[in-house]
Amino acid sequence: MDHVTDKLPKGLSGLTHDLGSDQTAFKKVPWGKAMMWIFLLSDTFIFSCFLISLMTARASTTVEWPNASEVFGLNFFGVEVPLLLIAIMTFVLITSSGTMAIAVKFGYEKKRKLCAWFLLLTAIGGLTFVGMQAFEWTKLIFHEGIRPWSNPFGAAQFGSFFFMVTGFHGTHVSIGVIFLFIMARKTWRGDFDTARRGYFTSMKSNYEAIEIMGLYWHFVDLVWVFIFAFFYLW
Amino acid sequence: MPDEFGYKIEAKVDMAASGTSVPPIDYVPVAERPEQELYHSKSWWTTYVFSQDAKYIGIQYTCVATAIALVGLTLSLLMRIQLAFPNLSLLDASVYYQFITMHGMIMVVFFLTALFLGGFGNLLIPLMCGARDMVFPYVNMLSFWVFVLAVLVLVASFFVPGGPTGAGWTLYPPQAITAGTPGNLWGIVLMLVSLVLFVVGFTMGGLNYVITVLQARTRGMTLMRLPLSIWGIFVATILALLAFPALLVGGIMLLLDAVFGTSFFMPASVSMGELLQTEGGSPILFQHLFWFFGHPEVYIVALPAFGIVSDLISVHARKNIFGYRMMVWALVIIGALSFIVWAHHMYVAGMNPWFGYFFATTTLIIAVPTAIKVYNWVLTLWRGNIHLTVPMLFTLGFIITFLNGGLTGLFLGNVVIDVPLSDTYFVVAHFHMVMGIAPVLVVFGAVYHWFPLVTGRMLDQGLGKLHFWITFVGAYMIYTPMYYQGFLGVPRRYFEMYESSYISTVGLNVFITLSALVVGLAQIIFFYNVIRSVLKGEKAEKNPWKANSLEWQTPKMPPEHGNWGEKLPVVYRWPYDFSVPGVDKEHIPQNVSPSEVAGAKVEKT
Amino acid sequence: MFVAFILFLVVVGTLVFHFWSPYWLTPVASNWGSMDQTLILTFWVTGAVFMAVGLFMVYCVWRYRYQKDRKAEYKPEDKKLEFRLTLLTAIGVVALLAPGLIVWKDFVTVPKNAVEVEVVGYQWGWNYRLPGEDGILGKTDIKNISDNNPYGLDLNDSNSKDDIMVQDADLHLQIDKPVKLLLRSIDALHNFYVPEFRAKMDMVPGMITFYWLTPTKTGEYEILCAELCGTGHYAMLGTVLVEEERDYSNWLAQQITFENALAQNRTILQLAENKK
Amino acid sequence: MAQENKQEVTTHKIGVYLWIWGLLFVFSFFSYMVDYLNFEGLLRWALILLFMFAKAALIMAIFMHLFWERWTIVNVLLWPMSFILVFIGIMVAESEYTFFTRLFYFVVGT
Ligand code: HEA
Ligand code: HEA
Ligand code: CUA
Ligand SMILES: [Cu+2]
Repeated sequence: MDHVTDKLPKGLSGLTHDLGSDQTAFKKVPWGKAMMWIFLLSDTFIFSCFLISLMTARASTTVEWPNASEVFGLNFFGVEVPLLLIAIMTFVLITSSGTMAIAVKFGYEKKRKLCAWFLLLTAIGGLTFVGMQAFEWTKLIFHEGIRPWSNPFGAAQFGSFFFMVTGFHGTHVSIGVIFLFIMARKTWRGDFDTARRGYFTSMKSNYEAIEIMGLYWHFVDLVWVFIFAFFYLW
Repeated sequence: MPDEFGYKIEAKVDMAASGTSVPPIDYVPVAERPEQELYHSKSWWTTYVFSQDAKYIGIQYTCVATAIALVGLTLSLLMRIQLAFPNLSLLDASVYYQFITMHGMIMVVFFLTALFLGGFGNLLIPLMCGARDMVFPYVNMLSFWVFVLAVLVLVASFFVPGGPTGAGWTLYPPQAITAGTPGNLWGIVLMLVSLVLFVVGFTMGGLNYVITVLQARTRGMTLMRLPLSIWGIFVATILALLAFPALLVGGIMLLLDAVFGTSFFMPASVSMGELLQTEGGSPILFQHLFWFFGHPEVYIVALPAFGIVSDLISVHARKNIFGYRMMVWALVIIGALSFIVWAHHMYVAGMNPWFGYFFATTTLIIAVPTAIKVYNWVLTLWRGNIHLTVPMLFTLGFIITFLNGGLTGLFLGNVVIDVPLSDTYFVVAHFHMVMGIAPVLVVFGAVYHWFPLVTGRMLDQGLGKLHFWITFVGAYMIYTPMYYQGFLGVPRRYFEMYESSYISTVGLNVFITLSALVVGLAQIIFFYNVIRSVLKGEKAEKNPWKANSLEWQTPKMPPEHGNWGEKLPVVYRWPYDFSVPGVDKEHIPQNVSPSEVAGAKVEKT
Repeated sequence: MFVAFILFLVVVGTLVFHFWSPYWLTPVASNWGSMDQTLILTFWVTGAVFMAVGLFMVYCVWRYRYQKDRKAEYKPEDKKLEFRLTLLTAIGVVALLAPGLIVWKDFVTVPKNAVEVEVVGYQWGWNYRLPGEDGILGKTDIKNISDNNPYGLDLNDSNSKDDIMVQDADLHLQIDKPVKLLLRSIDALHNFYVPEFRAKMDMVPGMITFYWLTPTKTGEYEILCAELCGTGHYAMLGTVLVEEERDYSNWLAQQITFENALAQNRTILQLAENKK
Repeated sequence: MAQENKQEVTTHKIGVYLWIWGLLFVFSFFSYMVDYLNFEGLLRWALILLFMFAKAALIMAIFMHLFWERWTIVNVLLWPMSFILVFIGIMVAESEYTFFTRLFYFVVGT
C-alpha cells in the first residue's frame, strides 16, 4: 500500500495533484497531526500578534527602554554575567526538544519503553524550564521591583510585555508538561499497542499521538527562539 | 481493505464543455482513509445534551445563536424607539450606549459567526463531504459548551454592577476602561472574558471543520466537487482561525490594562479631571489589532452566506451554478485579501497618513472578486427555470441587498470619500445592508431550505412568503434612508439623533423606526412557522428540492447517526448537474455514476 | 410576475427616492469640494452598476420563471464573458480609485502657508490654542495639566508664552486662509468633525493628529464629535465661525495669551492668599 | 482517530537529531555572543535575525519533520505567514509615525 503513496508526484506537481485529489488534501497525514499543524498555525498568529505589539510599543515609546541584558543578568560568584539564566533556560528547552525528537523517533519504531523514557526526560526538561522561569519571575518581582504596571528601569511596557509574553509561553510549556507526563504513562502502559480507549474521548489511539505531542513541544521551543531574540537580545 | 472502495471509478471527460481535466482519482490508493471510528452515545445525556454527533451540535449551536440573536434584536428595537421618540425617555444615554455595544457584538460574533460556522458548519460539512461525523467529535462537543459558557458570561454582564460595557462593539481604549463610559469596571471585563472564551471554543470547532473538509471527504469527493456552501464555510473558518488570534491578543492586553493597570494601550491621560497613572501606550495599536481581526470577521459572516446562496440559487433555478471555479477562486482570493485591508476602518483614526494609499487600493481590489460572485449569481438565473420558492425569494433579496451594501462599501473604501462619511449613519447603513440584512436573509433562506433535512417536515410556504416580503422590503426601508442621513453628516452612536441645521431628518428617523418595528415583529411569523412545522408540518418527501449534493442522498431523512448507513457514498460529479442535456432526469445527484446516465451529452466532473 | 414586479419596484424605488427626497450633502464650506466630486462620481458609477445588475436580475426572474416544459440551459462556464466582466470591473475600480488617491494626496500634504491651530478635545467639550505672534505652538505634556495650566503647556518652552488660549468658547477661523488643525485629546478618543467642512480626523490621546482645510464660506457651523468617547459623546458639540479678515482680527485681539492667563491666575491666587 | 496502524516507518537515524541539537546550541551560543560582545546597530540586528531564522528553520524542518512532508502541507503552513509580514511592515511604519508625533509635539525626556 505504501509503495503506492510513494509514487505520488513530488514537489509542485505533487501540490496540484494532492489538492486535486479526493479524500485527503494532505497525503499520508493523519487527522490528528493535520489538526495539530493547523492549530499551531493559529497559535503562531497569537504569538506573532504579541511580538508585533511588543515591537510597536517599544518603537513608539519616548521613554528609555530598559537594557535587557542588564536586567536579566545574574550575579555568578561575584561576576555579573548577562543573560546567564536565560542562556541556561534556552539550553534546557533545546535539550528537551532534542529528547522529544528522539522520543518521536522511537514512537515511530514502536519501541514502547524507550519512547516512554524519552518522553519522561522531555517532561522533566520542561518542568525544569518552568521552574527556572518561576525563579526568574520571583527574582524580577522581589529583587528588581519589576511589576506588570511599572518598573524602575524605564518604560512601563517593558514589565507588562515581559510578564505577559513569557507568562503565555510558560502556560504553553506547562500544558505541554502535563500532557507529556500523561503520554509517558500511556506509552509505558502500552495504550498505543493495545489500542486502549481514551478516558474522555473513548477513542482508540496509537503512536501518532507521540508525533502530535512532538509537534506541539517543538513549537513551544520554536516560540522561545523568537522570544529570546526579541525580548532578551533586542 | 473494505470492499466498498472496490469500485472502478468511471469518469468521462469532456474537456471542451468543462475546461477542466478529470482529477486523477483513479490512482490515489484506495482506502487511504479507512472507515471512521464512530462515537456511540450511551445515555440520554450523551445523546441529547453532551452530544458528540455533529448534526446535534449544529442544531444546538443554531438554537443558542438564535436565542441570543433575539436579545440583540430586542435591543435594536429599543434603541430605535429611543432614537425616534426621545420624549418617551425610554433609555438614558449610558443604557443606550450599553445597548448598541451589546447589539453589535451579539449580532456579529455570537449570532452570525456562531450560526454560520457552528450551526451550518456542523450540520452541513460532514453530510456534504460524505463523512460520518466530524473528525474529533469530543472536541466538537467541548467547542459548543465553551460557546455556551461564553454566551452566559456575556449575558451575565447585564446583571453586574454598572451593567454591560458601553464602549461600542469596537471596544476602543482608552474610553473602554476609563470612567465616563458605562460598564468600565465589570462590564468590559466580562465582555473580554466572554470573547476570549468564544475564541477558545471556536478554535476547537474550527479545527474540526477544517480538517474534516481537508482530510475526511469520501471517495471521489475532490475539492473541486465540493458544494460552494462548504467552500464558503471552509474559507471562513480558516479566516477565523487566523484572525481570532488578533482579537485574543488585543483582548488579553485590554484585560490587563483594565484589571492590572498596565499601559499597553493607555497613554498618559486624564480621566474625569484626574491624571491617570498610565504612560506611553498606544490606543492606535489596539485599533490595528482589533481590525486585523475585525475585517476578516466581517467576511467570516459574509463568505458562508456567499456559499450557501450559490447552492440555493442553483438548486431553485434548476441550473448549474455559473462559473463554479471562478466562484471558488473568488472565495479564496477574497479571504486572502481580507487580511491586508484592515486599516480601511481607520482612515480617520489618526494613523500614518500614507497608509491611505495602500489600504484604499487593496480595499477596492476586493470589489473585483466580489463582483465576479455577484455576476455569477445573476448569470445563474439567466436561462434557468426559476422556482420562486421561499429559499429562492430570500436569495433574490440577498442579491439586491448585498449589491446595494457592497457598492456603498466602495464609497467607504475610497479613502477620501470615507473622510466625510466615516462614523456617520452612512456606515451604519452600509454594514447593515451588507451584514445585518444580506447574510440574515441567507440564514432564513437556508433554514427554509434545510428544514426538511433536519426535521423531516416542510415549513409552511405561504407564511414563509409573507415573512420574506415583510422582512426584505421592510429592512430595505430601514437602511436606505440611513445613507441619506449619512450624507448629511449625522454621526452614528449619538444618543440624541443629531439634527442638521441644513435639513431636518426627524421624519426619516420616525420612518426608520417604524419600519424596524414592523420587521422586528414580523419575525414572530417565522418563529410561529418553525414551531408549528416542527410539531405538525407537512411531512417532507426525500430530497424535496431535488438537489444533488450529498446531504440529501442519505439512506434515511433526517439522516441517522453515522449519516450513511452501511456504505459511504462514492462521488462521481460536481453537485450542480441540473438539466443536463441528453438525460431525462432533471438532476443527477453527485453519487450517480456515469454509467447510470449513459445519455449525458456533457459531463462536468 | 408579482415577485419580479416588487423587486423592480425596490430597485427603481431606490433611484426614485434619491431624486425625490430632499436629503443630500450639506453645501460645502471648505476647499474639500473635491471630496464631493469624487463622491458624486462614485455615486453615478455604482448607481449605474446597481441599476444594471438589479434590473438584469429582475428581467431574469420574470423571463425565466418556472414553466413546466422549460429546461434550463446547461452552461458551466463562459470564459470569455467572465474575462470581459472582470476587465470591465477592474476598469471601474481604477476609475473610482485614481481620482480618490489624487484627492488624498492633497489631503495629506499641508500647504506651507497654513497656520496651525490646536484643538484639544476633552470629555466632553472643546478647547483651542492658537500659536500667537511667533507662529509656533509650545510643547505640551499631559502631566503639566493643572487648574493653572489646563492645556498642560510646557512652562520652559519659550514658544508657549504667547500661545493664545480659547477656552470653552467658539473657534473662529479666517476665510480663505488655510489652517492646519492639530488635534489633541487629553482623555479618550474624539473626532473633530464639521459636516460642512467635510474633513474629519480622530484625536488620539498620546499623540497628535492633523488635517488641513481652507474655509471658503463665512458663517457659523456646528462641530460634532464623531468618535464614541463615553456617555457624553452625543453632546460634545461646538461651534466654529468662519469670518472675514476684519472680524477675525477683532476677535483675535480680544483673546488672552498663556502668559497673561498665568499671570491673571497668579494674581487671583495672590489676592486669595492676601485676604487670608 | 483510529488510523490504520500499518503506517510506514518514516524514521531517521538518531544522528540527525543529535546533529540538529548540536547546531541549535551553536546558533544559540552565537546569538548570545552577539549580545555579550556588544555588537551594535545593523550588524547586531542582521546577526540576531540570521541566527533566529536559522534556528527556527532547523526546528521546523527537522524536528517537526516539515522537510519530509509533502508540499501541500508545507505551502499551506507557510503562505499565511505573509499576512504577518504585512502586519509587521505596517506596524513598523505606524510606530515610527507615532514616535515622531510624540517627539515633535510633546515634552520628552523629563
Ligand atoms: C458582511 C459584512 C461586510 C462586508 C461583506 C463588507 C464589504 C465591504 N466593506 Fe464594509 N463594513 C462592515 C461589514 C462589511 N463590509 C462593517 C460591520 C463595518 C463597520 C464596522 C464598525 O465600524 O462598526 C464596515 C465598514 C466599512 C468601512 C469603514 C467605514 C468607516 O468606519 O469609516 C469600509 C471602508 O473602506 C468598508 C468597505 C467595504 C468594502 C469596500 C467592501 C467590499 O467587500 C464590497 C464589495 C462588493 C461590491 C463592490 C458589490 C459587487 C460588485 C459589483 C456588482 C461590481 C461593480 C463594481 C464596480 C463598479 C467597481 N466597510
Ligand atoms: C449582523 C449584524 C447586525 C444585525 C442583524 C443588526 C440588526 C439591526 N440593527 Fe444593528 N448594528 C450592528 C450589527 C447588526 N445590526 C453593529 C455591528 C452595530 C454597531 C454597534 C456599534 O456602533 O458599536 C449596529 C448598530 C446599530 C445602530 C446604530 C446605533 C448608533 O450608532 O447609535 C442601529 C440604529 O438604528 C441599529 C439598528 C438595527 C436594527 C433596527 C436591526 C434589526 O432589527 C433589523 C432587522 C433584523 C432582523 C429581522 C434579523 C433578525 C434575526 C433573527 C431574529 C434571527 C433569526 C434566527 C434564525 C433565522 C435562525 N444597529
Ligand atoms: Cu468626544 Cu465623542
Ligand atoms: Cu472592513
